[in-house]
This record gives sequence, C-alpha cells and structure tokens, in this order.
Amino acid sequence: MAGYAFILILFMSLLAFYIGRSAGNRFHVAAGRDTHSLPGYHGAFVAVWVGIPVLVLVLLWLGLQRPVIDQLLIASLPDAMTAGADRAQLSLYISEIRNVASGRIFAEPTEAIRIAANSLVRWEALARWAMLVVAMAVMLVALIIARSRLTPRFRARNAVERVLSGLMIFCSLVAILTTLGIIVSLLYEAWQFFRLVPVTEFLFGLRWEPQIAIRADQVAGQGAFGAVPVFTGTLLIATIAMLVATPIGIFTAIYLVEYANERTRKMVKPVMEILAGVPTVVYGFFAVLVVAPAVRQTGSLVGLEISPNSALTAGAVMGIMIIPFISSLSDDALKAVPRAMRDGSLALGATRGETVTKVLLPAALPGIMGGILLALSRAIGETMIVVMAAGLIASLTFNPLDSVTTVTVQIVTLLIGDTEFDSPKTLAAFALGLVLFAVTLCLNVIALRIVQKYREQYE
Amino acid sequence: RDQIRVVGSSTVFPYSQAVAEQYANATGAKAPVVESTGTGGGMKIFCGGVGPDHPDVTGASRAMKKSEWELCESNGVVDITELQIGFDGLSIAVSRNNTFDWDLTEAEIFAALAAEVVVDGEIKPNPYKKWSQINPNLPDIDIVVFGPPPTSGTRDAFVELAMHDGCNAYPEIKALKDSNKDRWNEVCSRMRQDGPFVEAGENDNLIVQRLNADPNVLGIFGFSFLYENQDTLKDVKVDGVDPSFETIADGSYDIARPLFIYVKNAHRGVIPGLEEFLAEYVSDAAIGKGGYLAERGLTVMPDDQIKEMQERVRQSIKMSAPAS
Amino acid sequence: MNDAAVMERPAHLTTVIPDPDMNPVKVEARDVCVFYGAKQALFNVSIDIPERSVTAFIGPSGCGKSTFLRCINRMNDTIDGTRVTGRITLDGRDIYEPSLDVVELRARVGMVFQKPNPFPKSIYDNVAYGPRIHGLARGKAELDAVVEASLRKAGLWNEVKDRLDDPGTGLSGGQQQRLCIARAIAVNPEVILMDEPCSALDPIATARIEELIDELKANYCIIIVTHSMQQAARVSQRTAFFHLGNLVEVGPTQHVFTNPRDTRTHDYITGRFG
Amino acid sequence: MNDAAVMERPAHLTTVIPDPDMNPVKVEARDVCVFYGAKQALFNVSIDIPERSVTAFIGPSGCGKSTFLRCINRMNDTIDGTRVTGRITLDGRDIYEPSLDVVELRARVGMVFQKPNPFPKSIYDNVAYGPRIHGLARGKAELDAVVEASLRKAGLWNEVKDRLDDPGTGLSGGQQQRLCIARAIAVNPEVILMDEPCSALDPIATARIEELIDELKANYCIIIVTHSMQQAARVSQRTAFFHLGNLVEVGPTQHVFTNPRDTRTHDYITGRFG
Amino acid sequence: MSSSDASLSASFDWSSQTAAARRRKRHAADRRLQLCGIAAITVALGLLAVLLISLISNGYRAFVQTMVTIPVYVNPDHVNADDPARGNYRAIVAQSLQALFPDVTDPAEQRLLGQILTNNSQFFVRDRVVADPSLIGRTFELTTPAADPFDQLEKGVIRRDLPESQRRVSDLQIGWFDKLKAEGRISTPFNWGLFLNADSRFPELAGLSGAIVGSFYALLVCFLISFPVGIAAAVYLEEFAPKNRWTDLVEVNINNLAAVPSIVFGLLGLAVFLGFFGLPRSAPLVGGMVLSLMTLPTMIIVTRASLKAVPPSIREAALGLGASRHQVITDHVLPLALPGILTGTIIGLAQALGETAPLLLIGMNAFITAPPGGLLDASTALPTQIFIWADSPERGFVDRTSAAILVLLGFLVLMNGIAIFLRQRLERTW
Ligand SMILES: Nc1ncnc2c1ncn2[C@@H]1O[C@H](COP(=O)(O)OP(=O)(O)OP(=O)(O)O)[C@@H](O)[C@H]1O
Ligand SMILES: Nc1ncnc2c1ncn2[C@@H]1O[C@H](COP(=O)(O)OP(=O)(O)OP(=O)(O)O)[C@@H](O)[C@H]1O
Ligand SMILES: [Mg+2]
Ligand SMILES: [Mg+2]
Ligand SMILES: O=P([O-])([O-])[O-]
Repeated sequence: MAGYAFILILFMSLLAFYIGRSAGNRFHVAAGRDTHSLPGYHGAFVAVWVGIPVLVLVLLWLGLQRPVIDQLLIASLPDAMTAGADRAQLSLYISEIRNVASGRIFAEPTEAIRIAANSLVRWEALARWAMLVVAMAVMLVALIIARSRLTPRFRARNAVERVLSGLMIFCSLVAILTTLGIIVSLLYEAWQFFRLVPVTEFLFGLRWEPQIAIRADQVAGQGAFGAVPVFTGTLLIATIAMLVATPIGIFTAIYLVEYANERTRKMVKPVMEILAGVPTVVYGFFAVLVVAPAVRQTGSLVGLEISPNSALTAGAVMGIMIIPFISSLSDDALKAVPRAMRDGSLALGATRGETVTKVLLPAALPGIMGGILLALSRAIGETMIVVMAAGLIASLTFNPLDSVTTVTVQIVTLLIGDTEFDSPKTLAAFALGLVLFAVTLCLNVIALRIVQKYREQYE
Repeated sequence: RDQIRVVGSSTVFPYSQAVAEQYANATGAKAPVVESTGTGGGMKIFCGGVGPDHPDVTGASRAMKKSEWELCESNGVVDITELQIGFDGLSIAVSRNNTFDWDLTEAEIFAALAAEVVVDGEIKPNPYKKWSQINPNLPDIDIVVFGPPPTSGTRDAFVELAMHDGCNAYPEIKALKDSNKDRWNEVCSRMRQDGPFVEAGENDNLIVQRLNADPNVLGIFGFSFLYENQDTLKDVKVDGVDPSFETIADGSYDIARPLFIYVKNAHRGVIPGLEEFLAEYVSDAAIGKGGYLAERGLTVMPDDQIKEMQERVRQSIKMSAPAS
Repeated sequence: MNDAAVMERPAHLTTVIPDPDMNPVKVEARDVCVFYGAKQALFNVSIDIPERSVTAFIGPSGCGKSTFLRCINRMNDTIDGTRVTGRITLDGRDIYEPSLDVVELRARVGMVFQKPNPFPKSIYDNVAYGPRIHGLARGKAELDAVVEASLRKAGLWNEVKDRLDDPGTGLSGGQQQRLCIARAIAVNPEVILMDEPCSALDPIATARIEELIDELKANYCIIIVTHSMQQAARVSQRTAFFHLGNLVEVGPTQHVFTNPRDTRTHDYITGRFG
Repeated sequence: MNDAAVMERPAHLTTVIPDPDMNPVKVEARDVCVFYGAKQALFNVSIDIPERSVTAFIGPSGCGKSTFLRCINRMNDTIDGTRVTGRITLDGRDIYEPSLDVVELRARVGMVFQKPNPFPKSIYDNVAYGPRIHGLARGKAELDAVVEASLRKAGLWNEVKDRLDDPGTGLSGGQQQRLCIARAIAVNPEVILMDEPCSALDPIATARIEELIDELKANYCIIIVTHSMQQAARVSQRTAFFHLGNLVEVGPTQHVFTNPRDTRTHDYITGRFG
Repeated sequence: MSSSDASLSASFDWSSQTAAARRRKRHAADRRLQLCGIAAITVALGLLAVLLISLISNGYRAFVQTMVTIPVYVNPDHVNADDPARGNYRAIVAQSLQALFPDVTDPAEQRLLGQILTNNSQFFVRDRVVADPSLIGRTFELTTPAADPFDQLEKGVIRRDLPESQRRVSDLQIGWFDKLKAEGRISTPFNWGLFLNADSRFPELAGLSGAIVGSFYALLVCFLISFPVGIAAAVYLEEFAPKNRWTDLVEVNINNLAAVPSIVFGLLGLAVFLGFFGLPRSAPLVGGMVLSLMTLPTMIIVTRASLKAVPPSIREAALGLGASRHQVITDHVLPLALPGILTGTIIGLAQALGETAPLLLIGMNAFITAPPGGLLDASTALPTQIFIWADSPERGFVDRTSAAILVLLGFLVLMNGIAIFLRQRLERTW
C-alpha cells in the first residue's frame, strides 16, 4: 500500500509538472521575452510543492502507523491479559497477534488474540486508506495554491533553485550530523564509563584487564581499566608499520614520478591500487598464516624468541597495507612541486637524483609529512589486521618481538556478540573509541592543514 | 519476527548451524539466524528479556550458572528449558611436526598456565618460561599455549576441569580451599597474563591453523576441531589418556564437559517454527548415534538421556534454578 | 590580411642577413627539427649564434622559440616523447652525441626561465646549489666568494647581502629573476639561455634585467626569447624571427627591424598579427 | 626608465580627449573601484562607452582591463571576495541595483573570452544553448533559424553547415573563437565584451575575427581588451588606456595613438614598458 | 681560485680527471637512488605476489567439487504420491547406496557408507521427486556432492599414506570410494555451488550466494544513500557555499571523516541505528547505512575534485550567456564531471565491499542458510562470510576461506578495473 502511495505521489507530481508547464507555455506565447522563467521551471515549481510536503507526510505516517496501532491493540486486549504484563510480554502479544493476522498460526491462539488479530487487519486497512485520502487531499490543496502563484513575471526558476539549494545544504549537513552522531554517542557511553571508572585511572593507569568476570562467580581479569598499555601497544604497532611503509612508499613515489617511463607507471600504478584495495581482513589472514610463522622461524634461526602475536608481525603487515597510501600521497606531493623547480635544477646541470634529493624532496616535505601523518592515523585506526594478528593481552612493553594489544582490538573483542550496554567492559569500548576518534581527529586536522598549506604554496 | 534467532557458545555453534540448516531444508521455513557469541556473551543476551528483540535459544558449553539464572529471572525470563545435546572433550593439541610424545598431568598444566603457582612451598607469580622448568622430562622449549578468552565456555570449562583439578594436586593450595575459599578460587582460576598463555579470541580454527604453522605451540580447543584436523594435529594426553569419542563418553578423559542449549518457552508458539526446530535438535537423526551432529564431532549421550531430552522438549519442562 | 607574400618561397628557407662584424660562432645549429610525439614543432632550423653578444628570438606565440632554446641545453630531453634531429654544436662539439654528459652540457649552458623559479631555500643556498653539486668550490670560504661574486654580477648583492639566509622565494619578482640569473652565473657557464625573462615583471624590474643583460654580454653568449619587439630592439645585437616552427629571418637586430626582407617578418614587426 | 612624468598629476584623474562625433552613450561608469578581498584592482574608473562602435581597452598586464570589462556584465560576482563600488549603468539603468536579475543582464551583455571556450557539445548545441535557456525560440524550426543566423553573422556558417553535430571543441582555434562569438550573438545581446579574443590565435584567424568585429559594430556596442596596440588601432574607434588600476587616458583611437596627452600612455605605446 | 673574480672568470676545466671522476660519482649516486626506487616497488609488488600465491595455493581446490553419481530408486514404500514432500528420503538414499554395495550388511558399516554422500543428498532427491512425482517407483541417476572428507581425499588433502587413526576417513571407506571411482561414479567438475549456494554447515555445500546477495544489498543501500547525497553535498560545497569559517569547518570535518577509523562508524551504527532507532540486527539495510556514512566523505571529496577539474572557462562561458548557476551546473559541470564522479563512486563502493570491522559490530556475521530476501532480512556480507568460514572446523572450509577471499578480491579488482577503465576512457584532461 505504501507502494501505491508513492506511485500516487509520483503520478500527481507529474501531473502538477504538466499543469505548471502548460501554464508556462501559455505565458510564453502571450508575453514572449518578458516571461521570467522557462515553462519547465513553472512545471517544476508546482511539482515540487505538490510532491515534497506530501512525501514527508507519508514517510512520517508510515513511521508512526505501527506504534500507534500497537498501542491500540494493547488497549483492546482484556485487562486480565495486560494487567501486570511488562513491556516484553506485551511485545510478545503484539508479535503473536501479527503472526495470527498474517495467517501464521502454529499454536491455538486465545480468543482475545484472535479478536485483536481481526481488529489489526481492520485497522491496518483503515489506516492505509486514510493515508491515501489524506495524501491526496494535501496534494490537491498544494496544487491549487502553487498553480495560483504562477504569473508571467513569477520567478519560478529562482523558487525551484532555492528548493534545490535547500536540499543540497541538507545533504552537506549529513556529514556534520555524522560527526555529531559519533561524538554524541561516544561521549554519552564514555561518560557512563567514566562514572564507573575515573578518567585519570583510564588515561594513566598501567594495567588493562577489561575481561572482567561477567558473572559474580567467575574468576577472570580483575577489571583493571588503565589504558596506557593499550595506547603504547597501539603506538608500537603503528610505529613499526610506519617504519616499513614510509621508506618503501617514498622510494616508490620517487621512482614513479622521476625515473619511470610512462609504460612502467601505467603498469605499476593499478597494481599498487590493488594493494590498496585488498580488504584488511585478507591482510589479517596473511599476517596470521604466512607472516607470523615466517617471522617466528626466522627469529628462532637467529636465537630470538618471538611471540606468535608479535607487534612486529602485525606492524609489518599493516605497513604493507599502508604502502600504497604513502606512495600515492608522496606521489601527489612530488607532482605538486612546480615543474619550474625541476627545470631550474636540471638546467643547472644537476642529475635527476640530485634534483630529487636536494630540491624536490625538501620542497615536497610538508606534503609528504602530511601524508605520513594521515597514514599514521590510518594505522592507529586499522582494525582487522590487528584483531587477527595482534595479541589480546595488554602488556606494557616496547619490545617489537613481544605481543601487545591495540585500541581497536580491544574495541572489537569487548563488543563482538555482546550487546549489553551497561557493563564497564562494554562501555570501556566506547571510551576507547572516543580516544581513538580524538587522536585520529587531531592527526587528521594537523595533517590536512599541512597538506593544504603546502598545496596553496604552489597554487 | 518470523525467524528463529540462536546465539551462544562457539562450541555449540557448529551444531546449531547444522540443525538450523537441516530444519530449514526439511521444512522449507525461513532459515534461523545463528550467531556465535561465546557462552557467557550468549547468556547475557539471552537473559536480556522476553520478546521478539531477544533471541530464542542460546548454546552453552557448560551448564547455566546461578548468577546467569538470576540475571534471567530479573529480566522476566523464567520459563527456560535446559537441553543437553551431548559432550565435548577439551583437547590440548600440537602439530604433528612436533616430535615429542606429549603427556601432561593436570598439575603440570596448572603450573604452566596459572597466574600464581607453588614454588618452593610458597604461592608466587608464575616463574616458568619453559616446559622443562616444570618437569625435566618435558621438552626444553618455551611455553606457548593458545587458548580461549573469558567470554567463552571453553575457558570456563577448562578452568574448572583442568586447572582446579591441577591446583588441588598441590597441598599448599588445597589447604587454602578450607581456610580461604576465595583465595583458593582466585589462585586456581586465574590464567597467567604474562605471555605464555595467549588468548586467541573466539576463533578456534585460527588456533588450529597457527598450530600447523608453528610446531612448538600448544592449543586448547574443542575436540571437534582436533577430530577434523587429526592428520596435521595430534593430541596431548592428559594424565595418560588420549581424547576420543569413547574416552570422552565414558568419562575416562578428564577434561570433558556436557553441551547444552537453553530455550525460552515464552517464545514457543510465538516465534514461527521454534517447535519444529527444537524437535529437530533433539531428534535421533541429529544427536543420536551416527546422527549428523556426531559426524561433525559431537560426542553422543546414552540413549535414555536422549529420550529424556526429547521428553523435555515435548512437555516444555521448565528447568529449576542451578545450584551454583 | 594578405598572407600571399608568405607563399612566395619555400617556407623553411631562412633569410640570413649577412653580418661581417659578427663575433666568432659559439653555437651552431643545422637542420634542427623537433617533434613532440607525432607533432613537429620545429622545421629545419639552421642558425649561427655568436659568442659575447645577445641574440634575440622573436615570433608569435607557439612558433617554437622556446622549443629551439631548450634544444641548446637539451632540456627537451626531460619531456617524454620529444625527438630532435639535425645537429647542434657548442664550440664545434656535437651536443647530441651519445658520449656527451648532459650534466656537463647544462653546466656550461645556463638557463633562466620565464617565471622566476628560485628554489624554496635560502638566497645563499640558491646560488650555492650549482657550485656545490658540481664541486666548483673547495671549502666554505671559496663558496662564499663564488656566491658573492655571482650576486654582484647579477646586481643583487647590495639588496640581499644582509639577508642571505632568508628564503629566496621571499624576494620580489624582479629580485627573484636576478637571483635566478645569479644562480645560473654561479656555475660559470659559457652560454646563458633566457626564455622571456621579463614577461612576468613590472617595467622597473624589466629595466634592471635589461641593464644586467647588457653588462653580461661582455663575457657570455646570451640568447634571449622575448615577445616584446621593443625589448629585442633594446637589448640584442642579432635577432631571429620564428614563425610556425620555421626560422624565417635572422640577422643584425638593426636590419631585421628596420629592413626586414621577408613579408612575414615585416607583417609581424608592424603588428599585423601576433 | 624615467617614471617622474607619471607623478606630475594625481594618478586617478583620467585624461579624457573630447570627441564630438561620439555615438550616444550605452554604458556609463562612474567612480568604479574594484577590490579583490583587501586588494584594490581598480581605482575610480569613470568612462562613457558609445553604442554601435568598438571601444578598445589597452594597458600592460595586470592593469585591470579584464577586471573592468567583467564589471560590465557582473561576471566579477562569481569570484568570491570581489567588491565593486561606484556606479555602472546600461541604457541609464544601474546594473548593480539589487532588483536586477543578473541572468537577464548577462543575456543583454554577451562576452567572448581570451581562450576560445566552446562547450564540449556539438556545434549546434553550443549556439542553441543560450536561446534554449532563455526560451528565445519556440520549436525546433525557429531554433534552427536562430542558430543559422548566428553562425552566419559570425562568418562560420559555410565552414560548419555540414557538420553541425560535430563537437565544437574539434574546430580550429580561430573557428572556435568565432563559434563563441556566434554563441554570444545567438541570445541577441546589446553589448559584446571581448577579452583579448585573438591573443591565442594565429594571424589568419586574427584577421578573420577583426573583420567580424568590424561588421558587428554596426549593430552592437563592442568593447574589446587587447594587448596589441596595433590591433586596437586597427579595430577600434575609441581607446582607453589603463595603468596600475587607473584609467589613464581615453579618447578617439586616432588621437590616443598619435597624440597621447599622458606621459604614461606615451611611454606605453612607444614600447618603453609592458 | 682565491679571489672571487678569478673563480668566475677562470674557465673551469670540465674535461679534467677530477671533474670526470666527480661526474662519475654523481651518476652512480643517481643510479643508486633509482635502484632504491626499483627495490621498493619490487618489495611492494613482491609482497602482493606472496599474498596472492598463498591465497591461490589454498583456494584453487575449492573451485572444483568432487561429485558422486548414483542410481536412486525412489521406493514407493517411503514416499506417498499424495504428499511427495514428506517422504523418508534419507532411507531412499541409504538404500540406493547400499544397492551398489550389496556385501555391506553391518548396520554400523552401512552408516559409514552413507557418510560418503553429502548429508543433504536426501533433499536433492526430495526436490527432484516433488518436481516430478512420476519418479516414484522409478530409478534415476543422482549426482550429488561427496561429503567433505571424501572431497578432501580426492583432492589429496587427506593423505592416504597416513595411519588410519590420523585420517578423517577409514580404510574401509577409502575402499568403497575407490570402487565408486573405478565405476566412473566420481567426477570433479567446476564448483558452481561456490557461487550458487548459500552458506551451509557442510563445506561441500557451502557457497557464497548469501554473502554476495547480502553484500549486494548493503552496497545498494550504500550507493543509494551516498551517491545522491554525496553529489548534492559536493556541488553545494564546491559551487555554492560561501568561503567562510562555517564552510571551512565543514570541509575539515569531511576530510576528517574520510580518515576516521571504520570501526568508529561501527560504534556509531551500533549506538544509533540499533540502539536508538531499533533497526534489526544483521540487516543489510543497517550495514549499508553504516557503510554509506563511511563512503560519503570519500564520495564528497572525489566529486569535489572532479568538479574542480572542470575548467572555469566552461562555467564562465555559460554564465556569460546568462545561465543561472544551477543551470551551469546541471547543463555543463555535472555532465563533464560525471566520469570522475563515477570512478570515485566505484572506488568508494569497492572500499565498502571489503570493509569488515563495522559489520562485525552490527551482527552481520551470523550463520544464515538462505540468501536474504530483502533489506531487512538477516544476512552476511562477503568479508564477514570469510570471517565465519575461517572459524569452521571442517577442512573444506580452509580452502573455501581462501577461495572466498579470491572471489572478494576478484570483485574488487573488477570494480577497480572498471574505475581505471572509466578514468582512462572518459575522463578528459583539460
Ligand atoms: N610538451 C609539449 N608537448 C607537445 N607539444 C608542445 C609541447 N611544448 C610545446 N609544444 C608545442 O610546440 C609548439 C612550439 O611551442 P613553444 O613553446 O616552443 O612556442 P613558443 O614560441 O615558445 O611560444 P610562447 O611565446 O607561447 O612561449 C607549439 O605549438 C606548442 O603547442
Ligand atoms: N581573482 C582575483 N583575485 C585577486 N586578484 C586578482 C584576481 N583577478 C585579478 N587580480 C588582480 O587584479 C589586477 C588586475 O587584473 P586584471 O586581470 O584585470 O588585469 P589585466 O589588465 O586583464 O591583465 P592581463 O593583460 O594579464 O589580462 C592584477 O593585479 C591581478 O593580479
Ligand atoms: Mg615559450
Ligand atoms: Mg586580462
Ligand atoms: O564459545 P564457547 O563454547 O567457548 O563458550
């Protein structure tokens, strides 16, 4: 039925468009160049006013119809059933009534339920027809009003364009709303968490054992929520990733920009893009099944003791993931150095290598730095690789051969499967999320500023 | 909601999956949604309340705890049927590339994995880094054991079945049991957090694959995983006994536990297909000898016990509050 | 406009106005053709460029002035898909022969560009860059001396001597261009190529650069591309007129401007096109 | 260069050479100042531009010619941070008054740009675009007629009549520029602004455009910015000389070129700077 | 070279020994830098190769499937022609199999024999009979997947040379299997089931169709939200918005959102869509919405870049003719920017396709044996399906995990390929 409503709206809007356009056409014949807007705009003006308000109305209606009918159903049930029933029990009734109404009967329903199911069928039909009638009425009124405003000098184009601009502004706000949503939801949950665990303990505590007993009689972690080891672990892995990715990425960019011929570039670039497009869950498997054993074996060959979940493994694989990121940003930064710099240096008799190292790299450094910072924030926020390859236990160490855990690993392990929203364990995930968001936000803002400044410099 | 929802133990997960699939195929009804959340996580969601927003069934690799029962009760989930579906052995395994013939006592397991152990008659933080430090006959390699995290019933079962037995082998700790029960519980239950015991997440198969890649590490997981991978993995004897369907069923293999599912009776008759699903779950074709769950590694219960479960389903017999 | 005159003789033949007073030849080009990919930008250019004097290249936009200029220090090598045929010699040595090191060639043939392009480094480092990479100075003192001498020659010393550590990009446009000239001089080139060195500058800065060119011509062979015929007339001793990739006419500046022999040259310098 | 002469009188005062034969005024500017953000690009420009004739704006690069031109059809509105003060009227109506719809203004004041900028559409659609958005033609037949008439006026009809569906970007530079002129004419403007319309063209194309301008001036008020004084001399009836944001001198072209009254004008047209 | 003048006037001897040696050294340094570049690229591409090889070496096996063909006698004792759906097909299949091995009489052995076929073969027989009830009482040839252990045996993963106790299949079963093989009843065709079946507990039946459909729905939602909203936002910000503090803030914000860890979006989805709006868990609708929040900033940035790339001269031309700003955009700018926008969209969607973490948080990692029928049905997605399979004990799932990764990579390479193609074909450089 909602489908019919939308079809009706579509039809009415088209009709409105047609009516508006013919009016516009008549103006045009009569007034010629004095008509302000093209006939199409007159049509669009009427169509917009007929279509958009009713669309909002119908969507609201559809959203509210179900809860209202549910309320009515519950009110219609005999007091004996509803008295003392809690929300859950009531929603079970509703669920049963709906099942009965749609013909899915598997146990003999009680009389009350059967009656309720019958009323449900009736009410729903009623509501549907009511919606159609109301929608139709609204559209007709809108049509009449909008049509009456059309005159040859009426600025229909401006009116339509204002509506379009409004829609576009609304769309731009989505990004803001998302951020607000993130901040509010994280802050809210984190605030709950900080009521249970003091902020100072969270930020400066040295022990992290969040897998607290989920039952009173279980002995598990003791519930320490000092996140420092988690932060250092994150930092350690991110640093290793950067150490792997930065040189490879920058050298790759240098080669592609300065040395490679067109053909090599055309071949290497898409392949690098594949490297960037590999889902991180795949890198996770790669880390666990290929890299970790290899690292451990190499370690035991030289007599080193390497944890199976070593930070080295997770960091190195994350580094691989980040290579294309750094190389493409460095590529951009190097390319943004004006050709004149390059020409200036080459014309003085510098080799390409000297040009790169002495002129281009220093000039592109801010851009590259910005890129590296962006990559670092990627590394800090990367999840799947570490979920699979890094450890779960937070140990305060800077030894890359040891196992450490990261913020994202903790968020995932604290949240997967378990959707209760009141245990400090679950809430801790949101506190970590907040920190993660704040840190990456800072990094990104700084990095973007640097990159932007740098771009402007050569604009 | 017109779909059954199942949560709970990752050990029971494969069996619930198999039953869900069989049920959907056999009846043509909409396929149930089965999520693996770990026993504890599952209990928590399951006990969240009655109604279409809450799951109908949860799997557990140990019996429901008293605290969980209370949680359920406080949320109005009072009418629950408990169904045992079989047994599972907890195997400790190692790659076949490891040449040592492993045989550990529970005391040795405790010494290797507990947070605190007895050294020179005193209870101290675990100092052992190599197996040979525990018992000179064991290999001179690092202790590295992959195991499940605290949300999982496998972990609870392992603690209760292996660690508690193991710690009681030390008189110093056993003495505590009478004098200071809490302290005893704490010493016997806490796994070490300093590296040798690696919490490997809920993903048992990843543990299997990591054992294959690394012959010097041991892993703890359900017997079904060992059963599937017996060509590359071999078991570690516990107190001299190999895990197998027989030794698990007759109790001679010590670290075995029953597997359960719990059903909300309030949802029966409301959620379409729940009846048929449960009937399928406890049918002989599923959990009986040679049933399709046995093929997937479930250790089968004696026939009379199966009969009892089928009776429980038929009559929606309400479970009583667990003792502990 | 009547372009019939242009058609009178084969387009690629150059009218050379004889000049008995010309200095000895420094750069000699014979039948130089340049292709950008499939597109030919220069057609059989042959020209002799004398040392210790200023030669100006003029012609409408896109006629190939810059292209030819960049052949002389092989800067065209840096553009993918460029192909040069014919022969260009510097002091009689073919600069396109394989054994020649372009690094050396470019040190001997300096270049100044249309838009001032100082490196984003200090003024000192800008000038010292060339001597450093070529190892022209032993030690700091010698380098200081080279930098000072170059800046003096470029007429910039007095303006910047107190702020040698400031970034070169902070100077005004005209100063930047003189800095670029100082940078080119510092490696002690024999030829200096200038591609519209004043077109981005204001009249006063232009005048300063023109004076500078006048001083420099005593020691260097200078080739300047310009779009301003007045500038060509003011600073150059010889002028070459390019049109559609052809070198149309070359000779003493005086003659070319007052008495062009080709109708195209005549039409151009009287402003009938361009 | 000696700039002392420039200082003799306040810089913003314009020398107006009287011209009794001038056509009635179409566009009138009084004390127009333009600011790009904090930077002032034009200082108190006042000028009368007659209808049915060609007025040329000349001056060195960056002197504000384009800026002033773009004030006349309010194209400067599209640049953020631009502020215009003073008064510009078209047929006596202030074009900056709030109630005026710029869309209508721009339909009456057409514009042709330095680089030919046809839309990447067919030749037909290029010309038809303006009439379409302004609803100037009812039906296909009328539109065809408008397109043909405009292309004929722009002298392009014969060259393109068989390939009206080919993309406009496929034409040669000169043809593209004539296409742009046809496109501007198609909406039937009263004023046509041209910003260096020939500077990207070869001599032959330039000549064609100049001829075209000569024909068009019978019906339109044409304002042309050019960097070529020769071109200004050839095509315009009146010339205005801008310098550093000031309108220095304006008058009949003949007078300005042969007998400039301001030293700056004189220095510029004799090629002493720019 | 003591006085500054001398140093400049004295011509430097370029052909001297020292000068030549110095130049050689400089060229060597140049080549070293070049080599570093080549080495870096080689390392990066080498790592990609290792990754692919390790996937292919595991995954290729999953692309064929061992099938068993047996004659099935539809015994009328077990099926009632009035209601063919309710027959005892398990018995029919078992009897048909036993008919091939008349000497296997021990019930325990018969059960072992039954394990050769996939558990669900009974349903295949049922479906055939339901479709064609005339089969009752007749015999037809049924081709059905072999159970996973035998599939692995045929593919050589389970090694015959191991002691029986270390194998998933007994010597007896191997004997039967070999007999079937000798009779030509075993074949290994391409495994269409991998693409056509939904998830299953049984590796031999498990396929990706559920995950593919789930991913498709999620991407569809993601596209339907992020494409129009992204374009509208980008057009507004690039073409209309005044440049002030507000729009600066929006700009910084969007750039920042593009770099926010995906798991944070998962947290948002969990808290807002599931917690606040009460949308169903595991639904592709929610997955798509979370993914669209993630791709939206990317979409906006890419679209703005494409809009920026349209030369201002086109805008000026249209404005100069008296087109309104909206007309300029709809008539000229958007059509010209479209290839770039499409490219960006595809790349954004490809990223969304490979995203796992946020989907884990909203429960799109459940076991569901049927493809979702709509946006609100519980479903998985490709990456989460990989995550689930990776956790299944059966050996067959090891291959299938790698195969699923390969399929996912295939989709990604395909999408990226289309994007690159579009970019090279349609995008003009001005
Ligand atoms: N990198 C290039 N690729 C392709 N064609 C080019 C390239 N550089 C120049 N051209 C073409 O070669 C011809 C000559 O260009 P050149 O730059 O030498 O002209 P010019 O006389 O210096 O012009 P201007 O006065 O504008 O600097 C022109 O048609 C130009 O389009
Ligand atoms: N968008 C802008 N923002 C800031 N300053 C501008 C802008 N456009 C032009 N200017 C400045 O305004 C002054 C006048 O510029 P305008 O383009 O009008 O000069 P012009 O006489 O047309 O020069 P040209 O001959 O180079 O076209 C110049 O100094 C220029 O730098
Ligand atoms: Mg040039
Ligand atoms: Mg201009
Ligand atoms: O997932 P578990 O069976 O270990 O609870």
